[in-house]
Amino acid sequence: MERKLALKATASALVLGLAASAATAAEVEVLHWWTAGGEAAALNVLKEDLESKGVTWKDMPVAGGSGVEAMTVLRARVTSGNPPTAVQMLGFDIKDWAAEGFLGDLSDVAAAEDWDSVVPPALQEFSKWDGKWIAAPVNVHSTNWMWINKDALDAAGGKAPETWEELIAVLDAMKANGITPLAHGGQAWQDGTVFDSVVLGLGDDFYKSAIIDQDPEALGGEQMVEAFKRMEVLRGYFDENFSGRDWNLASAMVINGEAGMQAMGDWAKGEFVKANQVPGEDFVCIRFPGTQGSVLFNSDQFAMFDVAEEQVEAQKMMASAVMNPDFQVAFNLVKGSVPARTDIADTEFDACGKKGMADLAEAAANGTLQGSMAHGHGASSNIKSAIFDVVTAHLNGEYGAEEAAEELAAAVEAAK
Amino acid sequence: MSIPSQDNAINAGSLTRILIYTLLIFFVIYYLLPLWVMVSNSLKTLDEIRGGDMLAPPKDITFEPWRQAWSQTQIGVEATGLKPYFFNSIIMVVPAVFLSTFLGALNGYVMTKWEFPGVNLIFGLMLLACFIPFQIVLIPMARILGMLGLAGTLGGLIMVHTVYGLGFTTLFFRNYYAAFPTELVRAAQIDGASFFQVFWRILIPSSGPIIVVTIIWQFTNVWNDFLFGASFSSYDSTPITVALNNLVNSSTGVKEYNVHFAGAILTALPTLIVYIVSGRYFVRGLMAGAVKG
Amino acid sequence: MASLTIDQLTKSFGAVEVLKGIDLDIEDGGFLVLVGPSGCGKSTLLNCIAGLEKTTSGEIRIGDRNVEGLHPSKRDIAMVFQSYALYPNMTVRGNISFGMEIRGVDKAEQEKAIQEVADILQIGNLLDRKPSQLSGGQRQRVAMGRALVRHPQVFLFDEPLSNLDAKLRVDMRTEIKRLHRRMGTTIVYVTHDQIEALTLATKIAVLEAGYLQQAGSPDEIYNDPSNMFVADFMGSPSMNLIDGLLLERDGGLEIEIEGYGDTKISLPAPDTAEMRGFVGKPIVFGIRPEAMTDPDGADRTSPQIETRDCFIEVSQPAGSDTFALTPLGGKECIARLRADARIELGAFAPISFNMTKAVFFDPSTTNRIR
Amino acid sequence: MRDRLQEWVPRIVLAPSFVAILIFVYGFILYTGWLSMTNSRMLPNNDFVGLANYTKLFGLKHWSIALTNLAIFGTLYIVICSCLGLFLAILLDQQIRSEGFIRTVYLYPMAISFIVTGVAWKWFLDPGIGLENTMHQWGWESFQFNWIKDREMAIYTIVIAAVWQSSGYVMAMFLAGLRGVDNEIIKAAQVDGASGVLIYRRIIIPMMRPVFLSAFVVLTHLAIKSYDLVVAMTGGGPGRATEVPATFMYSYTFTRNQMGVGASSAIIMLIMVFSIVVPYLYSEIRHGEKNK
Repeated sequence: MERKLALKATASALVLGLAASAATAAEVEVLHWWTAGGEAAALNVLKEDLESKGVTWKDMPVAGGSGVEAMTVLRARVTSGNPPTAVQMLGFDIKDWAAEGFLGDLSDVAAAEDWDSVVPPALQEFSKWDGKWIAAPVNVHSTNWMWINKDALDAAGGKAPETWEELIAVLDAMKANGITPLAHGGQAWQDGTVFDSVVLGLGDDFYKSAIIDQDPEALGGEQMVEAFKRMEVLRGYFDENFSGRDWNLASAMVINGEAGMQAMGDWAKGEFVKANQVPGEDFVCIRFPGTQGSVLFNSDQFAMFDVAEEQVEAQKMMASAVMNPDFQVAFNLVKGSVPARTDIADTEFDACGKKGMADLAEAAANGTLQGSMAHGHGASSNIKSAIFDVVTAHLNGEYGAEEAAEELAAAVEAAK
Repeated sequence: MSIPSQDNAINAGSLTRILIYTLLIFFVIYYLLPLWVMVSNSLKTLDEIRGGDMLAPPKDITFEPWRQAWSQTQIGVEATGLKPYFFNSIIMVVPAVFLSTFLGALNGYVMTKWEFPGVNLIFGLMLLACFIPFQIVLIPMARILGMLGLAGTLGGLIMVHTVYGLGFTTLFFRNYYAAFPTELVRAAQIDGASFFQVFWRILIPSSGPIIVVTIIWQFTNVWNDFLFGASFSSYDSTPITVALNNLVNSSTGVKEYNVHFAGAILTALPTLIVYIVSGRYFVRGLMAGAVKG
Repeated sequence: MASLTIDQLTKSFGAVEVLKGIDLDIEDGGFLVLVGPSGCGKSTLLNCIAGLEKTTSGEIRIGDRNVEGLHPSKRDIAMVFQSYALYPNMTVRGNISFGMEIRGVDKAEQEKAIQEVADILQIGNLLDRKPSQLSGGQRQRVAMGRALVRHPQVFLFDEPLSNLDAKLRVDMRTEIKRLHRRMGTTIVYVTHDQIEALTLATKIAVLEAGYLQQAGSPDEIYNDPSNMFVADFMGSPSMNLIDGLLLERDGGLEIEIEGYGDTKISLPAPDTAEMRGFVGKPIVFGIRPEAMTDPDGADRTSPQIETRDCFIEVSQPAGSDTFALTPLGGKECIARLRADARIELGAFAPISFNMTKAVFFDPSTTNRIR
Repeated sequence: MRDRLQEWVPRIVLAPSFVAILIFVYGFILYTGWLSMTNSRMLPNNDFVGLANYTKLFGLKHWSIALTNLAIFGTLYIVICSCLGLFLAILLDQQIRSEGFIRTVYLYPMAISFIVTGVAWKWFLDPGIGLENTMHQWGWESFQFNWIKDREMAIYTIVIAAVWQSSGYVMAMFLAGLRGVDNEIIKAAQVDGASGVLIYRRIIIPMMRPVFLSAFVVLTHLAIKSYDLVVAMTGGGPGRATEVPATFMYSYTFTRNQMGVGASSAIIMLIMVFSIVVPYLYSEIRHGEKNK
């Protein structure tokens, strides 16, 4: 504890020192992993908005493993007493940093702009700590989507599956048609994304008790065995070369008809759109069969660090700009996600986007909006990694279903 | 340090020579394959890459990906390409290589020509430092940089690279200077040369080969470093490897492989040039001391 | 120019003592040669004088100045190394002028000094070459030039000729001697070659195992060695050291030596008080090959020539002389005969012993008995 | 006075490097040792837990996989690189035309970071788009090369790429060593009637001992730092089949918020490395002493 105080003391001393040298310019330093292509360009909207208000944007992009590298860099920055102003973060990471006492307080901006009533409570869970706003949510991604090649679907009967059984029927039909039914990339987080959906398909309550509450009985129980069995079934529809494949290559397989469908979050839409595909005509987006009405989300937020007095003003301006409806629309149109605010009109969004926003609002209202484990909103990262270990090992044939369920319960217990 | 003679060759029949050349060419292909994959794909359009044979040469050569990677592609919020980061790396690498080489030379000089009790222990400790995995130094290093006020500065980054380069540079120079005639140092001392005069006037002018080896080694390591560059740089000192990683490893978004490969080659270009230009001196330099353990 | 005095000098490397209390001096303008087998400490002693090694205890004075702790460059010395130690990256001119440059001598004066030594050593045409372009002899000259140009009080030479071939070595030896004459500077010269020592020195110091065995003029060292080591080490072929028995006979002393087979020869020994202490005991009889000759070749000025029949086993004609091997005291001894002395192998022949040159040693301590 | 100062100059010159190494290497190792006995999670803390992290570490299947992989990888990598390096050096030493070109080709992989070549290797080894696919397109339908997707074989693909990267450097070291061999020895052997192969086997290769040792140092150094390579090529997969201690340490320290366990794995790794390297260094330094 003493050490942490000392750390913070050096931190603030340093920030003060830095600020003193550049006191005139209001500036924000932003650490994020939207490093390339469209999403980085979308972030530029925010940058330009802030610069028009006289705030300099210092960009610190660090790509790799959905924020893994960025979090490492963040540790180094915080340890050196030189934290960035704002950091792109996912779910439990925000809570962890808040618990360590490194985050700032946005409550007055939030109160002024009434964030409490426009951001779904499930998101607020991660944007607030101890009743104070600590982060500004940018978007909501939903992870329990299925992306289907329209032609392949038509050849397999034409009806989008809505239940597990229907899904299997379609997959079998696709297999009979000589294509890879399910495109998948064997990376831990992709395995986890599918696993999330499969678990959710066995019931919202089961997802909650197993993943969110980490109830050992649910983790090691019958239903979990069933979930692992379903994973094995799905595994049978992958092609041989799935392991290590990047998700966008899997999407490409669906786009060019090599594969029938892919279970992936809403960001996959960007790949389809980029390949000049039209939702509803060339491809179909549905909820993962059996999870209709439920939404697994992950939300990118800008967590605001506790910085020196001089920087706070700029920091708050940035938070406000992030929550600006125009930015939320502009950014999410590019990103494929939906705005974190639920009070935004869906006119500019396409079919999948509209569906996403409607689903989000509905799920938020029904209480079926839950955090995605695979994307850091279901469990803290040590537990997430423990689950990944088991899911990936099982998917690669290290364990049978029963054994995997036992392992899962044990691994989560060990990681707690 | 004599001129390399090639009389070691064993006289052999022409059949053997054909076999030798076949093997050599086979390995040339093995070593060039990845480079070929990168170069040929960097000259293709994205459509051609998606549709086609990875090993095939490009059908319509386009330099667009190269232009993109150098000056136009989106890296972070700014569409600057790799260009500014390239110069960041240069500004970082040159002083880091110079400093670590210089200190290594001085250390080697002291350790061989001015021995004092315990010098071998110090050498052993420095050599062991070559084997420390960099991941473990990240957090404590960040704290020290913070305490020194060097966090996120170019100076901090240069210091880190210099410190972790010292083990190898000292090893290289020590082995080289161990074979350097001590009588020369003595003669210079009698001539009145001071510690540093001996170093500058007598040792350094004769250290060409080992300086080449050390610079190649250090340049390669510092230029290619990602971990320190990502952790200790700041928005205006980000080295090119971090930028390349940002380009190549962005988690979501469309992957423009041709631009990635072009960027990758651009990133590797300085080290490649260093190897090609000084390759001749490299083996000579290794001969002159570095291989002597 | 100055004298050099070494007083109770010791030097240790860690626990190993390599110089064990050396007392030595050379007068101003003298030529001191340190000689001894390799590992005897002679080079270490030279390095101590130069200040390249720190002494452990004792004192070194150049003139009347104690140089203890002084940097080599301030001792007013110059040194020529075995490997010449020419700076490979500089030209001959640069090598010679480097020291002056360090001392800040002005350009014109440097050039004058360079020309001067270049004339002395006849290396004027080599000044712009690099050491790698020179022959061994030329490098040697440049190395000396670099030393000469300093006009030091003491020159130090560390086996300067050992890397040259035999002919060049003889030439350079003469050259060094000539230089010494001309400059008159005090020289300390290390070699393991006793001929070099004898030809060059005004004073020779023989070292062995860290001890100074004997110091003295070449004549003293050669003719009057103080122990068996010095006797054996100096001279080529080296002195015959023959085991014998000292007996008293007819009131005088006699040494009895085993010859070929069962034969014995006896030679008179000087009758001194010290010698008398060894009567009836084994003793070593030392005599140089040139004091064992054929009777016609014997030194006629010597008052004491003893001729004995010795068995000749082998003869080695060597141009000007013929060496004959004869067994005495259980060892092969060498006699130096005239080139045209007629000897028959495998037979006895008369050999004349010049007993004024004979020396005697105590075999248990190896010291001289006078 | 100045002469006394001169005596201290060497120590003063060496001091900054020595102090830097002492703090930045050994200080940090001690610090890591301390961390490994604390309950540090996301950030370091001082909550002492004794050896609990080590107990936990050795209970993890992950860790035993990582150790096994390092053993396989390290051994194969060092052995193959040394042998291939020597072999290529011998071939190149046969008065080869355009030796300079070939040498540069062999050497260049060392110049390139794995962030760069990892993608190319990944492609090349991927059966769907890489070598296997190409062979199929060229008409060799039965050709199969899917090691990177195979849990048993994936670690060997890492070896292939790693060997690709550093064997050229080792080759250069051996080439330098071969060029340094005294010709007279070889001539003497030829006069003795020894054949080419025999000369290499009995005379030249044994003389390469110091080169083997230098290569060993460099290769060990690189093997420990094999982090980039694994991350770029397989990310530790398929499953966790190519996890190595470096990736293990990184993920536990930085992404799993179990810094204490990460630190303990780092300490174990250091102990392993030092136990291999220290005896060698010791003998080398002692050897050097004797030669003086």
